Amino acid sequence: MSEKMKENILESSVNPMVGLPHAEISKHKEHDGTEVAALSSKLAEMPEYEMVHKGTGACAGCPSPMGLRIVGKVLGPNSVVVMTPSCTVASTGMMPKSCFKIPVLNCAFASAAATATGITGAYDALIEKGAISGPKPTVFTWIGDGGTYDIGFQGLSAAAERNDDFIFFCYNNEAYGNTGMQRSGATPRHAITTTTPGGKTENKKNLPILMLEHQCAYVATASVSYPQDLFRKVAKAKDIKGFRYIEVHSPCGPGWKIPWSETIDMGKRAVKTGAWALWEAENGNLTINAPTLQIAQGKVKPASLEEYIELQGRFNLVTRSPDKDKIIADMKDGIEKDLKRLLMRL
Amino acid sequence: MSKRIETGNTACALAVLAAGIDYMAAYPITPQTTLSEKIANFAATGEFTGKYVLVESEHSAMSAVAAASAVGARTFTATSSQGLLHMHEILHYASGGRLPVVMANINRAVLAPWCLYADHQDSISQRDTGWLQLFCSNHQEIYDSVFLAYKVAEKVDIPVMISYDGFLLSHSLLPFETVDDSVIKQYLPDRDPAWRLHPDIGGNFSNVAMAAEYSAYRHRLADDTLKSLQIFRDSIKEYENLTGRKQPDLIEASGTENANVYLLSMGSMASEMELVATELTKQGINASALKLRLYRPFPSDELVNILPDGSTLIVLDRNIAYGHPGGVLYMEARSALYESDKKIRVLGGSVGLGGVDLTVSVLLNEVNRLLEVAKA
Amino acid sequence: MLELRIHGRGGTGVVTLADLLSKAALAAGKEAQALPFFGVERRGAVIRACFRISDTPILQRSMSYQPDIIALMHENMLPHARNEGFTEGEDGAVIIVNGKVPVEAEGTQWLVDAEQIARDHGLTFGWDAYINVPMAGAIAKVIGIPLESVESAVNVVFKGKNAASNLEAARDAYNTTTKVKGGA
Amino acid sequence: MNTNEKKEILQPVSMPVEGVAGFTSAWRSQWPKLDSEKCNGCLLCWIFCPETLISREDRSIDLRYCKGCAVCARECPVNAIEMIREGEE
Repeated sequence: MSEKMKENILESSVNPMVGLPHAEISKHKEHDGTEVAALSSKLAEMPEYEMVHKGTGACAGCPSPMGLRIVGKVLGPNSVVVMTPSCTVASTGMMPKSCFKIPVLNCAFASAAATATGITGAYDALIEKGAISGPKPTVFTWIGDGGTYDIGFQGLSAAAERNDDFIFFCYNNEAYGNTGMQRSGATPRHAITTTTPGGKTENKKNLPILMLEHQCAYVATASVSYPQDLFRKVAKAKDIKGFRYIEVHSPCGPGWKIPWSETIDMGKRAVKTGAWALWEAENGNLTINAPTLQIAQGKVKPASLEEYIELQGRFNLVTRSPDKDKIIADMKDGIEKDLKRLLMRL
Repeated sequence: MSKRIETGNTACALAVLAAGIDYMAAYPITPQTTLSEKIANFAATGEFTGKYVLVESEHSAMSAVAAASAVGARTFTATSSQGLLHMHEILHYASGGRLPVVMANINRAVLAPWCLYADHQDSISQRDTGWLQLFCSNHQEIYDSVFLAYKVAEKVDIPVMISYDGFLLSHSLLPFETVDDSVIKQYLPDRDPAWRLHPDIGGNFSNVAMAAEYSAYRHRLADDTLKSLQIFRDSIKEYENLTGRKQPDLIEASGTENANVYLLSMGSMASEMELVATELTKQGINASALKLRLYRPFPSDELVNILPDGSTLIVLDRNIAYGHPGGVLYMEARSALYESDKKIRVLGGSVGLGGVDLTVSVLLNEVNRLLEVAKA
Repeated sequence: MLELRIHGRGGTGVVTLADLLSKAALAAGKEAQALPFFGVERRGAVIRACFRISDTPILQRSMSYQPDIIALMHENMLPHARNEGFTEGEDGAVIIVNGKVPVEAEGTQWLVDAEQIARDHGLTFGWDAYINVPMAGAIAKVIGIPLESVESAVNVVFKGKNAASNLEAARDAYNTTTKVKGGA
Repeated sequence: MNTNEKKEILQPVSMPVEGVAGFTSAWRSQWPKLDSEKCNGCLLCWIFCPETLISREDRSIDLRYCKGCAVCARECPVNAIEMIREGEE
C-alpha cells in the first residue's frame, strides 16, 4: 500500500465527504421532461395507503422507507412483513412503538426466509382449518443485503427451491449499514467500507441472477429511484403464488458517502450507467426493462461512470488513484460484460 | 385407549398426530430422522392434516415453527444433537418471544468427535435458553409428554422441549397405551392465543427494546418459568383424571419407602436405576430410585420433600457440567438442598456419555463407588 | 423375563424382525422390548438387536450381555455372537440358527431353513432373501409365542399381497423349526 | 378470529404510532420551502419523501417531522422547492 493510499484512507475515514465535488451536485439533474410527464400521471393514480408512519428513526434521505412506501401502496394493509437486524429495524422505533402500520415479525439474522416460510405456511394451515378467516395476508420480507446475500442466503435459496408463498424483498444498499458500513457480498469492488479501508478487492456476487437460476415464480430487480417500475413489479408479484424475489437497489447516504439529498439521483445514475440492471423474470423467462435493455443493446449511451464513481466518497481511492482511468475502464468493461451476459439470457 | 408396541419415535409421532398440530418443519438427523419420516408418512396418507415443511436446516426449522407459532399455529419440530445446537439462537428467540413451540429432542452426543449415541449434553447445553424441559424414560412418557407439553406451553406461552435418549428409546420398541382422540381434544382444545401475527390484530413483534423493557420481559419469563411448576403439576393431574391412568410425578420415587440411599437420574437411565435400587436393597442398603421427569424448571420442592433427613443422595448424570464436578443434575440437586434444614449427603457422577451402555451392573458399580466416597 | 439377542446383517430386515417379535409378544399378552443396536456402518454390516419378553413391565434400557437365547440370522454369525459374549453349553444360551445344518456350538440348538422358506414364498430382493419373517416364526416358536400372535403381528406390519406370502413364510418357519441338539 | 380477550399478551409486541423517533424536525439544519407558483404537480417530491410528509393533494409539507434531507428539492424538476436555513423564513 502506497503512502498516498494510506493518507487517502485516513482522510476518507475521518471525513467521508472530503474531496467531493459538492458544489457540482445540484447542477446535475438526471431528469428529462418526457420522463417526468410519464411519471406524474401514474403517481397520481397510486393508492393513497401509506404503510409507514411519519417520523421514523431512519437517516435523512434513507431509501428504505421510500421503498417500503411503494411496496405498501401495492400490498396494502392485509400484509405482514418479516425483518432481520438492519437499518430498517433500527429505525422502526423502540418498544413499545413501531412506525409500521402492518404487523412485523422481527427475527434472527439468518432466519428471514425460514421465518416467512413459517408465517405463510401457518396462514395456509389456519385458514384451511377455519381458525382464521381469509383472505390470506400477503407475506413479505424486507431484508438488507447482509441478510440476503450473506448470512441469510442458505434459507433464501431453500425457500426459493421450495417455492414457498411469499415475496422476499432485499433492499440492497451494498454494505452492512446497520453496523456502520462493513463490506457485504453486495459491496462492489473498490468500495471503501469500515472493513475494507483499502477498498474491496473482490467483485460483488450477482445474487439476482442466482435467484433467477432458482427458476422461481418471479424474480425482479428494481430501484427506489424508479418508483413506477418498482410499483409495477410489486403489483405483478402480488398476483403470483409461490416464491417471489425482488431486489431493490437502495443507495445509502452514509454508506456511499454521498449527501442525503443524492439518494434518488445516485440510484438513477446506477441504472443509467448500467451498474445496476433492471429486469424481471417469470418462471425463469427474462425480460430486460428500460433503460437497461437499451443500454445493453447499445441503443442508448450509458451515463458517465466516472461521475457516478467520483460522486461517491466510498470510491475515493479510485477517484484519487493515479490508475483511475484504467480502474474505471475495467469497471466499464465489467458492466458491459454483465449486460452482454444478461442479453444472452433473453 | 389401546395398547401398542412401537419405537419411541413412532410413539412420539402418534402423539403429534393426536395433538392436532397445525404446522411442522423439520430437518433429518440421526436418531431423530425416523420421527420426522413417520410424520411425513402420516402427511402423505392424509392422517396428518397440518402443514409440514421440509426445511434445509435446524436453524430454519426452529425459525419457521417459531414464526408459525406467532401466527397462532400449534407447531412441532424435532431434532438431535448438532441440530439442537444449530437451533440454539432461535431457542432463545422462541422463549423470549413467548411462543409455545413444542419440540422433541432425541438425546445424542455432540461434536467433537462424532458420536451417534445417547448423551444429554445436547439438551443440557440449552438449559438457560428459557425452554421448559421434560425427560422421558419409556415410551408411555414420550407419548404422554407431548400432550402435557402443549398443555403447559400454551398456558404459560413458553416453549417446551421433550427429550428422550437416542436409540435406547427412539429406536427401541416398548409397549404404551394410546389415548382416544376425543380425550385428547378435551385435554388440548385448539390453541387460542391472546395475540397473533395478523393484520386484524397488528403489532410489531420483537423490535428493539431499551434496557428497562428488555429486563422486564426477561424477568417475567423467569418468573413464569418458575410458576409453570404448578401448571405442570395441575396439568398432570388433569391428564390423569381424563385418562384414568396414573402419571409419574415430577420426581417419581420407586423402591423402598424411607430409604437411606436415593438414586436420582433422568432419561432412560432412570428406568434401569429402579433395578439398581432393588439390587442395592437386596444387598442390605435401603435404596429408592428417583426419576426426574421435569428438568426445567427444576422441581426443588419435590426433591427436598422426598428426601428424609440424614439420607444420602446419589446423582448420576448422562452429561458433564464442565467446571463443576459431575453433571447438571448433581449441581441442581445440591442447589435445591442448600436451603433445606435436612442434612443430606449428595454425591454425583457422570456416566453413560456417548451411549456407554448403562447396565444394572455398570450403574451399581458407580453407585457403590460413590457410596464408598460418602463413607470416607 | 427372557432375553434374546439377534445377530444379523444390516439391510436384511433385523429391525422389522424386532418389530414383528414385539408385536407378536404384545398380541400374546406379554410385555416386550426390542432394542436394535446400530453402528455407523451401512447395508451388509454386522448388527445386533436385543429382544426381551416378560410378564411384567421391562425396566432395562441396556443391551443384553447374557442372553438366554441367541438367534443367528446366518450360520457365519456365530463368531460375532461369541464376540459379544454368551454362555455356551447345556445350561447356557439356546441357539436358533437359519441354516441347513447346526452350527458348531455347545448347548441346545434349533434349526430353521429360513433362507429356503423365504425363497419358496418369493420373499427376495435381487440375490438376497428376506429371512426376517421366517426367523420371526422360528423365534416365536422357541420362546413360546403362539402362531396366531405371530400371524396378527405379520398382518399389522405387512399390508396387501405382501401380507399373504409373509404369513405363509411365518407359518412354514413356525412349523418346521426343530430342536436339533440338546435339551429334553 | 377467536381472540381470547381474557388472556394477557406476553409476547414482546409494539404497536404502530406516528413519530416513533419524536419530532424529527430537530434533526435538520435546513427546511424545504415550496413555491406553489412554480410547482407543476409532478408528485416526485410526494413519492420520494422518505417520511411521507408531503401531501399529494397540495404538496403541503409536514415540517414537524422533516429531517431536511432535501431529496424533494433535489428531485424537483422545476426547482419549486428551496432549502432554507433553519430559523429563517
